[in-house]
Amino acid sequence: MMTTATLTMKKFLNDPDEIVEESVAGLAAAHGDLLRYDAEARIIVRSDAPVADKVGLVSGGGSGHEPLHGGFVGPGMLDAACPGAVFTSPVPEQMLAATKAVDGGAGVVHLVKNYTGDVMNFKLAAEDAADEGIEVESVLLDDDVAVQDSLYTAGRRGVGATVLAEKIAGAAAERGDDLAAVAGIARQVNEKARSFGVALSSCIPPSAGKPIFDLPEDEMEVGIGIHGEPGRRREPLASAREIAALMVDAVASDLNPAEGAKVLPFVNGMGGTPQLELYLLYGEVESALRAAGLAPVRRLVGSYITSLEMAGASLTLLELNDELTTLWDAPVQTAALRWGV
Amino acid sequence: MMTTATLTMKKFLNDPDEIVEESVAGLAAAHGDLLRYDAEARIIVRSDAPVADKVGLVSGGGSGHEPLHGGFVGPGMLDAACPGAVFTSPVPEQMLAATKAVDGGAGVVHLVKNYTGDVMNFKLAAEDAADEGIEVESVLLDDDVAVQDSLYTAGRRGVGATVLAEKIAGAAAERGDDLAAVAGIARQVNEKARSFGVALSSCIPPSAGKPIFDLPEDEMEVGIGIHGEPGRRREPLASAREIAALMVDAVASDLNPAEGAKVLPFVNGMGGTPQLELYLLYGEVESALRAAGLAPVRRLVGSYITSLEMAGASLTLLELNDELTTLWDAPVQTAALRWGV
Amino acid sequence: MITESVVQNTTITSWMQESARAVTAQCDYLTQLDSAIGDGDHGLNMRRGFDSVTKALAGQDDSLLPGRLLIVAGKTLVSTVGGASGPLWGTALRRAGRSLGDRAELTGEDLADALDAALDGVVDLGAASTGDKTMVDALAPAVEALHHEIEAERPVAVALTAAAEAAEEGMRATIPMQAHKGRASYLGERSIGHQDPGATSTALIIRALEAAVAAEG
Amino acid sequence: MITESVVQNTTITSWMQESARAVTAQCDYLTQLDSAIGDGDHGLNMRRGFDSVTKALAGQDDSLLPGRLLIVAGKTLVSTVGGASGPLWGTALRRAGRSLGDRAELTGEDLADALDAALDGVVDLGAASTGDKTMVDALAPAVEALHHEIEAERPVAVALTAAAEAAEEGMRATIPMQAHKGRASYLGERSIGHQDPGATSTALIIRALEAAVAAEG
Ligand SMILES: Nc1ncnc2c1ncn2[C@@H]1O[C@H](COP(=O)(O)OP(=O)(O)O)[C@@H](O)[C@H]1O
Ligand SMILES: Nc1ncnc2c1ncn2[C@@H]1O[C@H](COP(=O)(O)OP(=O)(O)O)[C@@H](O)[C@H]1O
Ligand SMILES: [Mg+2]
Ligand SMILES: [Mg+2]
Ligand SMILES: [Mg+2]
Ligand SMILES: [Mg+2]
Repeated sequence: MMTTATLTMKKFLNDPDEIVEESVAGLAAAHGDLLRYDAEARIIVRSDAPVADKVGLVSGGGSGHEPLHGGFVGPGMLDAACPGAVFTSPVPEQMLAATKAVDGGAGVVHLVKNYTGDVMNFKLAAEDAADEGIEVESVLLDDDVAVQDSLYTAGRRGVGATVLAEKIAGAAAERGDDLAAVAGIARQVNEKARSFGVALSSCIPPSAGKPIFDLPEDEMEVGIGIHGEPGRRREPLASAREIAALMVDAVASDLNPAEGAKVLPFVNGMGGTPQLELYLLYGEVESALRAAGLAPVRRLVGSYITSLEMAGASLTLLELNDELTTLWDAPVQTAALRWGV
Repeated sequence: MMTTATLTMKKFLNDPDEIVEESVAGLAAAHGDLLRYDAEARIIVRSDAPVADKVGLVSGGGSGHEPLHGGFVGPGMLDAACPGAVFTSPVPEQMLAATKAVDGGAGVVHLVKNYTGDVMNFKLAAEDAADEGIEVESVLLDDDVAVQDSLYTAGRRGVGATVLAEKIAGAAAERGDDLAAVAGIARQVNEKARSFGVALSSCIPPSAGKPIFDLPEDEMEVGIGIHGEPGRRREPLASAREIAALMVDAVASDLNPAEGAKVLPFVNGMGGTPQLELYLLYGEVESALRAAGLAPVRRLVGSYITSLEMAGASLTLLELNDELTTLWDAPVQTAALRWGV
Repeated sequence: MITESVVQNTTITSWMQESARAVTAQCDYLTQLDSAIGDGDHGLNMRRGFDSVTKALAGQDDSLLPGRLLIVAGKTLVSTVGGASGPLWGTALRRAGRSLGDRAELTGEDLADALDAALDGVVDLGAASTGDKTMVDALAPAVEALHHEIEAERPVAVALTAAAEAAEEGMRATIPMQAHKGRASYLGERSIGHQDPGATSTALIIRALEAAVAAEG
Repeated sequence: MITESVVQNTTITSWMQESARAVTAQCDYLTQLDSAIGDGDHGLNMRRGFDSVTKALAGQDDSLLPGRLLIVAGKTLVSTVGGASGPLWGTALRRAGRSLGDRAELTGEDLADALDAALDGVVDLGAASTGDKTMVDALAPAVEALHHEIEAERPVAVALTAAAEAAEEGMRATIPMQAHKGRASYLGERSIGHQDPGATSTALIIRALEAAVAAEG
């Protein structure tokens, strides 16, 4: 059964049950200068953690979103990441171990994507950390406008803004901001960011071995998250220009930035979409943003928060101010994002 | 016909015939600080080109391999890239325009992947450049051990070593090496590098709108290039461990490095393979290399020379020496590779 | 001829074993339900969790009290499942365990109170009400039925049969509901017409309890 | 009643138009052949190239000599096709054009010599010999047949029919060959059993020449 799965799944793996462990081990082997993997506690930790008197930054969630979160561990970004099973939140023990490992005495910020599982597990971990006398501030990320936020939903999902919050809050922590300030910056990013995603194909969770949903050749899923779940609706496959317009309209109308506002558009690939297409889509997004009277002054284009091998893309729009721009430009040295060093 | 193609192809595009133009325009929009796109001449040029007295470095080839080559234009790497149609070599006019645009008076090196089309078009361009009094040194890259090099083939294909040669020769040019020296370094990289690739799926050229080949659920193509062409043979789908062993054996037995040699393994994704799998494969490759008595001291893991959305991976193994290591570590500032700045 | 069955620590252990057997047998089905309105891992999460629970309990000595066993089981779920169901079922079993204090033999009332505590734990953590298309839609009616039957002085085994039937009814009742909690809520109206995976596994777990107690009879 | 047909600049223009029509009509077929042993773009490359050629020639004035027209056509192919076929056919036509100097009307000999020059150009650039499974396997026999027929003093139109047949025979002969040049050579023995796309388009282009000349008749 497992063997069949292995041998008939079009993936590079040995055993579906070991895919996360083995992948994280490979990440650590490739980036030993930046991070180490504690196989016992199942956490990825910045090599020089804990950094004395620096606020620790911990995130985590289900795996299958690589490079999120492990690829963002390093100076200027995360101090530790907790990888769960594919698409399944990690357990409180992992977050607790990570919190202890990175606490430099200035407290620890938990960056939590808004999924019931992540929220509950991080909540239990924060309670345990408090019992051990570590000050923890939890920041919830919920930027996905595809989900209407109401009493009648679990609220919006945390998607692309997570990458931006990890970078920007990481820079604030590196700069020496205190616990409240670092958490405040992360919350500001979440308030100023909105996302919307589209899938052209489903993805194959290794443990299931088959696609989560089937998508006809001429349709796309609109308003998807990052767990291969179906989107809000299905629509006929559209051109990149139409999709860009749809995305820009969805995020801009909800974020509703000031006329002429400086923005950071983040065009993200879902894992199976190549750069040739991502940059083409980016070009359409930039045009649509300018047409909407917005001013892109920073950009991020690439597959940074993915859904296994899903073909698709998401747009995250962050309204910038000088503070956020300075922190975005600050040096970062991780496996997936690197500049200034 | 075109519309059907557009609407039933699971890609972000508007018009299959415009995909390269529009993607490159998006690249330029996203990275205006590093490069500009000359739509007239159809070349991507480093923004500050020509750099006086610096050897110019030009490469190019069919598109569909992004980030190669445009994503590698910038300080410390390429001065210009010439994008052809998808999987089709650019035309001599493009290489000539690029050569003129980057000639800072110290001559220009052409990095040419060994494909009949690329070789012929670059050859005609070099002749034209000579007529215009620009000194050009052409370096041929042919690192793919899947193709046996004999009188009876077009010779080995240029694949992963191209990325390494662009980085390392780019550093040499930035350092101020002269034309012969920069070309010499690039040839040294090619001599010291070998590659081998495996595909788990085919890819869909936008103009064709359907996969180049069909691959049964339980088979893989072994010994592939980067143009979606079938490989040397088909084999039953194997585990990541077996595939890593196959790759390491193929490149190491051909490169035949000194016992305990310092090496740079480059595990490359073909475009549709996510990082979760790439790092897992990297872990297996590193183990296999160590078991073979080799010492990985530098690494590159990611999708840097791709074949549209193909699922698959290749291993390029470069035997290092102090000179190559120093040049590898030197600062590079491009859309796809960035460190030290 | 029903002889009133007694609930003791061995009953708890076999309840957990029965649950493990059930979620393992239904693993693919639960995962398939979760694929329709979630992320396709519920069966795997429950199987992973209850596998670990049976292993953990196997390691305990026979003198351990029912309450302790449930607390161990709950902690094991929290530390091995992840996702939403891990903390939810983990908290449920821990609360149930605590409510039993150091009783060695449990009456029907004790059992009903323990399931009360479990339900409270789920609601405190997940804030779902009945009708939100979650495990609560199976657990709440089960607890209510159990109380009702026990107050009517039915034998525990019989009462649990009623509870299991109530759970299954509640499970089926989730089909027409629009989800207001958990991943399924992201689908909005697209969540209508699918049975909730968590309510389904909950029904299996109540059935497992019935079987465990009946076996003692 | 064959009246000896004359080859002049209008013949060259209609040859190019005929070629464009043919590779456009066979575009998918050529691409499909290239998918089997190449990278699936040959039809697109040839169509793109000859589209541009007809556009380019449409812009020329009628007084332009045959040789000049072929040089313009060749340069256009080089600057619009890319790939292997662009430089190869581009060089072929440029060489053919140069060989014609400033002749305004061409005899059968002139035409045969021009195709000789074309073949030399292809071989100089691509270094392929017959049997390597390339366009040379169609072009070489065509040139040879043309010479043979012209020496036998057959009318040009008739000679070209023989040349076209020889090209098609050479095209079919590539099927059992193992490729030793171009992308197909990467496949090693897997290239056996497939017809070479470039040889196929070459046969179309010789047929187009026959048609153009016949039309003048
Ligand atoms: N807030 C909540 N309260 C109660 N039960 C919930 C809540 N959110 C989700 N659930 C239950 O959890 C189930 C999904 O569990 P599972 O798939 O294991 O976790 P995840 O959704 O994290 O993948 C749902 O079917 C639902 O019954
Ligand atoms: N060295 C060569 N000499 C002559 N013809 C060649 C050579 N290499 C390739 N060809 C021809 O080119 C054809 C392929 O052309 P095309 O597909 O347009 O270019 P590419 O291979 O660059 O995609 C082959 O079918 C073959 O006939
Ligand atoms: Mg899950
Ligand atoms: Mg080609
Ligand atoms: Mg789930
Ligand atoms: Mg081709």
